[in-house]
Amino acid sequence: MSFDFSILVLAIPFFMFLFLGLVGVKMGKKITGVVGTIAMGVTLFICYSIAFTYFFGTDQGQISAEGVRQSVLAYDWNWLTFTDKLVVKLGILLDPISAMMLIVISTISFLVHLFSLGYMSDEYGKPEKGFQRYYSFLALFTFSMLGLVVATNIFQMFIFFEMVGVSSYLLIGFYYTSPAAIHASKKAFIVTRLADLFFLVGIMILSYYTDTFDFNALMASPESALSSAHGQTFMGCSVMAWALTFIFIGGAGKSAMYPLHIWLPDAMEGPTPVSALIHAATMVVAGVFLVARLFPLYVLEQGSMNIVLVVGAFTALYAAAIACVQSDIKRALAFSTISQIAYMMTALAVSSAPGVGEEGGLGYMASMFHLFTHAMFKALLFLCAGAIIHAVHSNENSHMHGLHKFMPITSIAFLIGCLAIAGIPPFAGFFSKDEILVACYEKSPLWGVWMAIVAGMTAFYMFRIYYLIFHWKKHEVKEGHHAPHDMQWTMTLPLIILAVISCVAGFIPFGKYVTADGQALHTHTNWPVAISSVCIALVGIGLATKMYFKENDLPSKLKSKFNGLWTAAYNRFYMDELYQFITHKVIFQKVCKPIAWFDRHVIDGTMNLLADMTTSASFAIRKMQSGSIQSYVLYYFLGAIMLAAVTMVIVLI
Amino acid sequence: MDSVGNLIIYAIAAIAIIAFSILAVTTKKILRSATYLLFTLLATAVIYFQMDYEFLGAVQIAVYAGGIVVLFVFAIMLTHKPGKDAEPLSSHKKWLGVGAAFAGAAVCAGALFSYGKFCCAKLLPGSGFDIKEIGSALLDTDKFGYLLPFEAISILLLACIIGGVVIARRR
Amino acid sequence: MYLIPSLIMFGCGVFGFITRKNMIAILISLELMLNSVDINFVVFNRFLYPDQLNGMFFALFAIAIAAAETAVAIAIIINVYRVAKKVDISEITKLKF
Amino acid sequence: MEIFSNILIYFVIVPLLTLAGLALCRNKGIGAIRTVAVMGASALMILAITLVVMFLKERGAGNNAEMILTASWTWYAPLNVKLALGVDGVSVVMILLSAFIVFAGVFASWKMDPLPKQFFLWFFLLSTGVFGFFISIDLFTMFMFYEVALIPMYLLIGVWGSGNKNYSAMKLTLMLMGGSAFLMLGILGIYFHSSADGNLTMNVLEIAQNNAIPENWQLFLFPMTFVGFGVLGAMFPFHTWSPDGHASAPTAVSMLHAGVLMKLGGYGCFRVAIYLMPFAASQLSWIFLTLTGISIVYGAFSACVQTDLKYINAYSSVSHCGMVLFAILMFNQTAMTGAVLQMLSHGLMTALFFALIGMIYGRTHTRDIRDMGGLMQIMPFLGVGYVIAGLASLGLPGLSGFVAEMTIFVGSYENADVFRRVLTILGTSSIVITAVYILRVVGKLLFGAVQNEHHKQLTDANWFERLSTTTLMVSVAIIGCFPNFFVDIIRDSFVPVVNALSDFFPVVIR
Repeated sequence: MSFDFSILVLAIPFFMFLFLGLVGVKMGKKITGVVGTIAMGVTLFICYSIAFTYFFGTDQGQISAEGVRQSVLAYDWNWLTFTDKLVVKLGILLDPISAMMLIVISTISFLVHLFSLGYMSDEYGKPEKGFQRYYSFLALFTFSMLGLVVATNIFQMFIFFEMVGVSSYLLIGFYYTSPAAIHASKKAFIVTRLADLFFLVGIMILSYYTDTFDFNALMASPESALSSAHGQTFMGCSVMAWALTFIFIGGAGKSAMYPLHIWLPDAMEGPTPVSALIHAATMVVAGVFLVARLFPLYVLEQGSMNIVLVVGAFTALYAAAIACVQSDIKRALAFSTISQIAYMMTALAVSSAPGVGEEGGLGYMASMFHLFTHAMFKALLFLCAGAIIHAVHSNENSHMHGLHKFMPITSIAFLIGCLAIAGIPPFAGFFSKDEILVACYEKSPLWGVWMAIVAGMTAFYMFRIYYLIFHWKKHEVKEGHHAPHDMQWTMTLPLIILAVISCVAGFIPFGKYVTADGQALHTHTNWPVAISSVCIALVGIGLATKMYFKENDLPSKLKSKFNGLWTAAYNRFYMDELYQFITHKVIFQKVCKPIAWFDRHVIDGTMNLLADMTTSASFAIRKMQSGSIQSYVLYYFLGAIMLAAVTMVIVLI
Repeated sequence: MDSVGNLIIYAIAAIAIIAFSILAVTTKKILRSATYLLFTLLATAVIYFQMDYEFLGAVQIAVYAGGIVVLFVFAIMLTHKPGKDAEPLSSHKKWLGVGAAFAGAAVCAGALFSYGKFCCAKLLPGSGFDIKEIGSALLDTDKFGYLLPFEAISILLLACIIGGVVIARRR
Repeated sequence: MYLIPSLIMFGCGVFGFITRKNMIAILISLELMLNSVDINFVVFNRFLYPDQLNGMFFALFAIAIAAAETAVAIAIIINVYRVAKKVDISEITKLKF
Repeated sequence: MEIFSNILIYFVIVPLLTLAGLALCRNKGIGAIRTVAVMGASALMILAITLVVMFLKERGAGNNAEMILTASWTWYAPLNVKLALGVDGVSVVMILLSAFIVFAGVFASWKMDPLPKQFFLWFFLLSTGVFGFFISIDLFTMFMFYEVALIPMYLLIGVWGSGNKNYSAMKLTLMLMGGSAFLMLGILGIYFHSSADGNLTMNVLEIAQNNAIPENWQLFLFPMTFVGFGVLGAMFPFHTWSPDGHASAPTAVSMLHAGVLMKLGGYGCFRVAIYLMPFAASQLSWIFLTLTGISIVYGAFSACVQTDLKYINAYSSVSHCGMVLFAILMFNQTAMTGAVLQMLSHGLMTALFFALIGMIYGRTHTRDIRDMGGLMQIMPFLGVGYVIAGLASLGLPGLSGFVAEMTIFVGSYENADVFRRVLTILGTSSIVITAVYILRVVGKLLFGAVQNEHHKQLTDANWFERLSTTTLMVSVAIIGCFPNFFVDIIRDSFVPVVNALSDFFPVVIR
């Protein structure tokens, strides 16, 4: 079995995008949804078979003679020629991380397709307005995301970075009549666009010195790729450090690293399944994926790597702090996502080059592992949140409380998700988080402690959310509303599947398959780290149980005690206000308006002044045309005399 | 100048031309102005005669003095009440006119005297064209034949007649 | 020598044309100028090329054209007079529009 | 005559025949007028496609001449003025672009009122000029067609425009005429120095071959020609005709003007100014690079605060056309290819924008975005079209804008010159600003609640409006999806000019 059919992975979603978008309106809503879901199921199947072939097959060239797992170039099609050397190709590159990402994306995308059949309908099962559009956009997003992970070169990655940005924009703004959704979609797009700008500049610098976009060419000999810019510095740093830092900023935008994280919480204005798919599991890890892709380069450029580390570690703590106080469950989950992605970033940054020391490349593996498990349990949490929101028609946890009795399946699924993210064995999160902590301690105990604290906070805020939704006090059913209940099978089935995966994913021998250098990495549990991290998580859970399991006034007491801190965290440390200030007050008012004014009054004014001068000059000359023959004759005669005189003078002299 | 008589005639004609032209443009009464014009034209005819262009002199007298001046007189009669003076000239305009006239005259005189040749050139003995020769030249199509301008002039005159009739016709 | 009266006559014509307000007087000045030019033609012919008749014919045609032109001009003047009841050029400036 | 066996001449003859056909129509016979116009436009499109096929065939057959399909007919021997025809890859794609936009423009002005016949007459006269400009390689002929394309603009805006149309028409015409005055000087200067041995010529190829323009003259003539064409290419600070002109012009005229006419500027800058005077180009490029760099950012920032749809688009045109000139001045093959792609892309998507704006304006009778909102619910087709145009403009991969901009940026960065690289990075920032203003408009105009109750009764696009916009949308998508097809046509056309420049400038020919 060869990889020729892998093109279908991109072709099917893209075709579905066009098909559902153009023909869907004519087809009826239910059918559109079903067709979209089935097509996604086919894609899922193909992705699984590709991954299976890649990891377990042996005859497709993916295992080199030395037993090293290497990448396979399934397709490479010249798309756009820049120069003889710089050619943008579109293709499919299969290697451990892209194969893993194929599984993640197709699984979650399929489950979200399925879940949306119920979620995007009203209580009587009638699909909402724009149902076809929704499925069409989902297909577009899936296409873009799959294209991103199989990118053969950095420019293809950039192209699909843009594409996922746009599809995310379209999906966040799905409810386009709501101002909040428009605003959020705009914000998401512009912030990620700003990051993409840096990405682009980074690509330009990198490709200028290395003369290639290809990952394979770059990875084949990262040292020589970097040494082509040897000695070139810009403002004191080597150009490669600049390039890689810029590329990291691009990834940071998509992955919502501080300070470019502000779009992600707002992006929760989109439909919840979309949040599960894009803003929890797939698109937001694109930045991590990007850094992982270029990992061999980053390892060589420790300056850039340190920036990644600092940003990642800071974001992890920062977002976790905010997540502790949010009242909107989706926002809280969003900050949790930011924190977890920062975890993966940090893991990448603390990783040393594979083969260096005992634990070389551990961070890389751990990061990818966490990416995988996190995608599963975060999608689970979001889909649960979706089910809850669908049931109570609100995002605020004050409208929920005590739902455990009404929605038992959802409640258990959510609990599994919480346990997984908190890192309690044997759930998936424990294993990946444990590897990350080990890698951090390897780097420096400082980072290990730091990340352990974040892990504790994670456990705390996740259980806070859980208790506030499902316990705390009895649920009050408002008059005229149905009592909340578990949803139909299309919505509960994805929850169950994801819950099962979250339970067992940790036992996948990840190190055997997904490593930085293709050689299996044998991990062993680092007991001190594992035990301490579980303890910290248990402390967090215990604290949350104490504060939020039953209704009591402890939280409000604490709130009034640390009022300043609480308010600041609740308002996300005023980052949004800062951005608002910069964009509106500075850029809009102090740059755009003056420029527009300058254009209309100075530049245009100059042109109008010229015109006015011409007009007044002609008015002045107009007086000469008096209509009096005699004055005309006089002018004529004087002119003639002058000419004659001049001629005479010339002739005589 | 071959003879004193000629010289005297020339002097009289020249003085008449100068004097009457000045009078023609300065007099207050328009009818007098026309009369002075008549005298100027007659004096011009004298000069033509003196240069042996008898035919031209005759035409000058017949067409100009006889035709055009009469036309002027009629026009004046039609448009002026008798005895009414022209209004005095505004002084700046007068000086403007004088200036322009003198400037023009000065330039021309400059040109004239710088060549100096014509100031006192001898009148060559004319070959004495007779009227027959003029007539045949006028209707000749050879070199120095003037049939084409002659015809053009006749068409022009015709056009003038028609134009004059159309313009002056009472609507 | 013959050109001197012609020159003065031309100057008078210019002066008259520019200063007079009566249209007929302007026409008279115009005739003066034409006449002086005629003299010039004839003189140049007589003194430079006595064997040919070019200048004379030019003067001849000029006289003819002057006659025609005067006739038309006077027709126009009379017409203007009929419409505007005046022959004063400084008051008839509407033709510029 | 021999010249009639050349396909190129028909690009002038067909519009002229259409003119004649239109002249035969009755004033009120709208059906006949439309038929003739559609026939003319379709014939042009077929011709253009045929030309592309012929071009590919010739190139495929190994004809590597700089210009192919050349023909020449002397029409004024004393000055050696010829009707010299010839195309290279750049002109071929520009002709293709023009044909598409003329086609879409005819449908966009389907319901032209009043005086439809006269409108189409001027419209086709304008297209005659545009096509004539692109097919000719003789400076005089080029200039003549250039003027032919400019003059109808005045009447088209002055008669069929809206708003402050007299002012705009006057301003546009005068500024462009001012530009062509410079151009005239430049062309005459080039002509009088076109040859060292006294055989003066107007033929671009021959002038380039002779390479006889003295360096001090080049320094004088280059700014003349570049500014002359730059005015039409909306180069800062000579761009102010563009917002007013576009705002007042009728839909099809805006389309043709922004879509094609502004490209004449970029094309001329490359074909005349840089190609013929490489020395001065290399010496003076920094001035114009700075100006065009300002254009890019400045236009984008200006567009952010406008409230009139057409003004927004006009300023975005300033930004995008600035990018064209910017890339041309980068003096390498890739950036220049990017410039042509950008011309194509900008031409199509601006035409699309103006068509949609015209259609929206025709319904709502306002172009102020503050008075509109939620139009997506009322006219979904136009809304989707607007979003697609917007996404193309802000550079979504798969649509044309991305391809063009990326080629420009990557190409520009491939310069050894630090000044150019820094400018490139500054220019790159426009992609963010573009996103800001595009999304602002899309958000205010299409999304949200319906602002004006009267708008609820409005209808979506008619069949001809759909045809017009779909043509453009499909073209935008085709360029975006299969850019290499166009790159292959365009790329090699820049070899001569880059070679000429490489004598004076460390060009990276890669």
